[in-house]
Amino acid sequence: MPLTHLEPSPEQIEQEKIYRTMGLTESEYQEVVRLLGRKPNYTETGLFSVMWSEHCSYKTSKPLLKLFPTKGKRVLQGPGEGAGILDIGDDQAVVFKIESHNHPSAIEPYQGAATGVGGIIRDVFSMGARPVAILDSLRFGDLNNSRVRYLFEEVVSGIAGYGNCIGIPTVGGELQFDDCYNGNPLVNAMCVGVMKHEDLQVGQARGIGNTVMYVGASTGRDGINGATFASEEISAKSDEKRSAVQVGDPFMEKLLVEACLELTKHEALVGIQDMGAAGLVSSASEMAAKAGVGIHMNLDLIPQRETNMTPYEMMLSESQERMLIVIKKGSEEEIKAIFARWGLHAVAVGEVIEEEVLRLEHKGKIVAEVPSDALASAPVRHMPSRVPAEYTANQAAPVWKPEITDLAGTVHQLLTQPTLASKEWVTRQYDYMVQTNTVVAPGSDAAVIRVRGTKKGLAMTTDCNAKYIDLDPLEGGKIAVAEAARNIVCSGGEPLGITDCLNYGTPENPEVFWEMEQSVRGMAEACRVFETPVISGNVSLYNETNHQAIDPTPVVGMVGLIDDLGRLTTASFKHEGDAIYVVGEAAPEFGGSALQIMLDGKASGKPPVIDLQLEKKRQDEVLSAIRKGYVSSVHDLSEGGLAAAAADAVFGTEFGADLHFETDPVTELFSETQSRYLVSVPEALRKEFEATVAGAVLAGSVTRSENIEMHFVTESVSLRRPELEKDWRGVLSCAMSAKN
Amino acid sequence: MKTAVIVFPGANCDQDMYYAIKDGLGEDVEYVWHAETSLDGFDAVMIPGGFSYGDYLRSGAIARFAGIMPAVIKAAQEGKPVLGVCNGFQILLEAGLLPGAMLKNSHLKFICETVRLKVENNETLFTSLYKKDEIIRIPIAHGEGNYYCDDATLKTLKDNHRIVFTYHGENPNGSREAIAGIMNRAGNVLGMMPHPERAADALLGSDDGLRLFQSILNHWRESAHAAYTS
Amino acid sequence: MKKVKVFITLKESVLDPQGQAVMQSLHNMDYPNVKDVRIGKYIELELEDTADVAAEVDEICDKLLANTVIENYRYEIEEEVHS
Amino acid sequence: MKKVKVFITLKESVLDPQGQAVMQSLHNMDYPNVKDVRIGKYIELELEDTADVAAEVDEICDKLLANTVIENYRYEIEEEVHS
Ligand SMILES: Nc1ncnc2c1ncn2[C@@H]1O[C@H](COP(=O)(O)OP(=O)(O)O)[C@@H](O)[C@H]1O
Ligand SMILES: [Mg+2]
Repeated sequence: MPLTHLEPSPEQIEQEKIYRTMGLTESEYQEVVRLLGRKPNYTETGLFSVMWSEHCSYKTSKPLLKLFPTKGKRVLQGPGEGAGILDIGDDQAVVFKIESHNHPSAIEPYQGAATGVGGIIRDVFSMGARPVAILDSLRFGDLNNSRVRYLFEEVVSGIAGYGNCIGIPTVGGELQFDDCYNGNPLVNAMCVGVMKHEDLQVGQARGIGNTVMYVGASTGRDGINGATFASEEISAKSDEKRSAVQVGDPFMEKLLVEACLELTKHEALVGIQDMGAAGLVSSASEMAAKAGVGIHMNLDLIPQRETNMTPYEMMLSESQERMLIVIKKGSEEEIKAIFARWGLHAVAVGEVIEEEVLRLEHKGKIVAEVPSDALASAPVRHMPSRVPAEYTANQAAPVWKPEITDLAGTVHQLLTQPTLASKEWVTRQYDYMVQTNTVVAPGSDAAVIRVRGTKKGLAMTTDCNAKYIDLDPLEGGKIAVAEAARNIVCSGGEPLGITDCLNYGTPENPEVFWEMEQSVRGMAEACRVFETPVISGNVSLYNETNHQAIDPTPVVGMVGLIDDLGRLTTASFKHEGDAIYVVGEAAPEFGGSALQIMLDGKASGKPPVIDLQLEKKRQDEVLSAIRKGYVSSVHDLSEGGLAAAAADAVFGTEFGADLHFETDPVTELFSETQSRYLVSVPEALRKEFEATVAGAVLAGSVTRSENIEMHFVTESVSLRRPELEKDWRGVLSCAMSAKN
Repeated sequence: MKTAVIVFPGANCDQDMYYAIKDGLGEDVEYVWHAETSLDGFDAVMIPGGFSYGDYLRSGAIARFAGIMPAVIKAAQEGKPVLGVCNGFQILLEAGLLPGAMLKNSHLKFICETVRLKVENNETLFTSLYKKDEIIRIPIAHGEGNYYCDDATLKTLKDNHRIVFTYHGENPNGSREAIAGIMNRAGNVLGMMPHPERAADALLGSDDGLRLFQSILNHWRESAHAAYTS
Repeated sequence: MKKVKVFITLKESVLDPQGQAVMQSLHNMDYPNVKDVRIGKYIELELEDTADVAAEVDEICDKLLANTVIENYRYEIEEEVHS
Repeated sequence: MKKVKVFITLKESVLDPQGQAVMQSLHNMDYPNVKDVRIGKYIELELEDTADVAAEVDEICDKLLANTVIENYRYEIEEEVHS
């Protein structure tokens, strides 16, 4: 017997304010009553509470998301569907989206990360695309803390466990460490897919009388209230909410990918959507609302893994690896046969109805009936914002510049900071080659995937320097997009568009909300300049532990198009004797730099400023030089400045460098001034290169040696590649084998 | 030469193998669904890598009971080349077509990288285009590639030159004697953890794996291939 | 010396994809009798005798062997092992 | 219905890298008492009653659940399960 008789009555829900424990505020509850014209019952209250959570409704961030440019000549699908789609020519398109799984990963890191990957893959293949790559953007606390090491180890295993098994290469991402993430790691996963235009699918329930089918894994009590849970701050209490843990089954999802991609070719398919956060409620109500229709669903027919599940539990369950599809009436058997071949069940559970309601039937009774669009129209919240005192102080702070006596020692120390160290300990655990399309593996600026059957490639990257954003969210927001675009350009790609994952603290805090506002403004402005629309994204708020918010971390995921893989570039030097150029001049900009954080233990002052017009102009010039074949290698200067970039360019090679500067050594080596590149150019093409890239200054040449020699007016620095590289490579594995 | 690439649920290198043969080698190739029961008409059989049945329980354990497996065993008995790569190797071990078993990597983590292999035996139908002791670069990607067999088995493998590839340099997974690939007594069934199909296109970093497929093709051309294709 | 046998099982409500896949394959292999399969871990420990072996094993299980967010454990302290 | 508990362990001659790693961590975590760790599988089966449950379980273990090249198994047929 279901336990529905134990549920409180509509009156009790109102009088005892039970809706509050479910996550609805007073005024939201009143709005529900108004929309329904009556008091909601327990199931209905549950539907609203989960759909009106921040995670599902974006009620707080909506006003900010409006600032993003979402249109462009390549945009086939902007925000609002499972994932965004951009045209890449030849009737092909690229599909991508990023999503956070921060809170689940803080509780159960392996499964939290694994199901995060599973969820974002479903978003992509539900559009009709074959997933071709995964990227992961990760933030953890201090590696000296054993809990942090546990989280790091398990999150990476979880991503590897899911991505490797399902056979989608994990080709790139980010990994940074900072104390602000000690209790609240960030686990953002991005998936990229490729499709033909004609295969485009949307999550809509069109056609009155059409059949609603449930496919994939059966429903258990997993993650009930998971979506509302993700919208709350983590506290000690979270430990009790153990039902929120969902277990991923990548094998099931692999079958689901193949079956759904077969389904995509079938003319009977009308709409398809994955059951992500808030499972059945969100998929059913969104599909109905988008098409301006209703859905009648019989819950007795839902495949169930556990006994005695109530309508509330079934609708809110977050069991993984499930999809909801709408098909033309009469084609049920054909559709079942497609899934049966892959050992999966497809079950007809409802139909599309004219009346615009989501109507749920259970054991012969209607247990819930709510207007389809009501669930998707949470009242928007306009939060107050306030300039943080710290920001004002940082803006007024004098320019920070350290006195450094041991330049070589400082470079060594910098490169062995976990954030700058080699990420090989992580990337070796990921199958980054499966599907045999990975042209540039993790380790360069952007990863590159070939589009099979063409000479085209897709470059992809995730970027966000949260320290800059913490100091100045407007400037930092611009830089996040600019750095992503620069990474794409370094590989020979033309930036096409972005997806974003907005990770912040509690928006009720006006200072946090101000940071959100400013950083989104900055990102939006940069997107306009680079003509890279925002085509999808995700918001993760309440990233706090014990009222300590994370640094604002709006991660940018960008994809670019390489029109000819024959003109691909990477960061590594290629030939002895090539000329080395530094593009762009360094100014003493150290606020939020890796050097400042290493020496001071914290960021302060102003971050580097960025001139977006100059940035764009340089990107165009560098890209043009790459496309004309004038360069051997290109690397952008980012965290750690020229020192880190030069090291990157010789690591893994048999080369060194001989460089001469007339500038100040500390500024030249460690400043994080924007819009700069390190480029190597064949001697014979120097003229052509110089004519193409303004602001390129000849600095020296690639040598066949174990040293990077840097000569300044006042002194010389000699860096030994073998020793530096060995230590740089060993940082993470060394930290992870630490005792206890 | 017509090659079969077996498709198990959860296999994920089936397409990679398919393209290595179709585009890299330029030969005829077809997918064969795990529930099929015959491999008649095929000249060679490829069991690709991946996570058949999610690698649940033990890698390869469930796949060996698939409907196609009796046909794979028959093909092996008939002397057709049978190549199992990564998960395919694990399936061949579970099915008893090759001796030994796989343990978790000694460092317990999945490992993906391009490694150097030493061609221990180039007098096989799979390796005739390599030089003896040649060092080649081929990617690996596995969590359970730590090959184990008992001393007696190891001795037979050695005595009969059935160790085809070993890891050169660091042993990436702790396998016995750094074994990366072994063959059966008759020499027509090869199991290897490294992925030659991932090294069949220079654009992706190495094409050292292509010669393995070309060796199979040469063998087929040289032998009385009419016997296979009856 | 004590020998301790630890049994680690997934909590009841937690999905066991492995067990499901094994059951499916047993059905395909013509063992329709099998109605449920759950896969867990079985760990054998050998411990030097101490005042409170049970307390130590509890700690070890909580901290390392079991993931108590999704798993339960129980154990049996067995016969003396003579070495 | 019968409940069967199956224990699968690595043969003694086979090195258990996972067990070794766990022991190492336990030592690092300051449990020097732990002298050996071996990690195996614990599988719970539910079977419809048949004439010879033991014979069926033996078959299932031999064929699928254990790889007898490296593993041993034993099992206990437990109480009746009422459903
Ligand atoms: N978590 C991760 N997963 C996969 N690849 C990663 C991860 N972290 C870093 N990488 C890869 O390591 C390389 C260096 O990363 P990073 O230093 O962040 O590059 P950049 O500063 O150019 O953006 C990149 O190729 C990146 O994709
Ligand atoms: Mg870069």
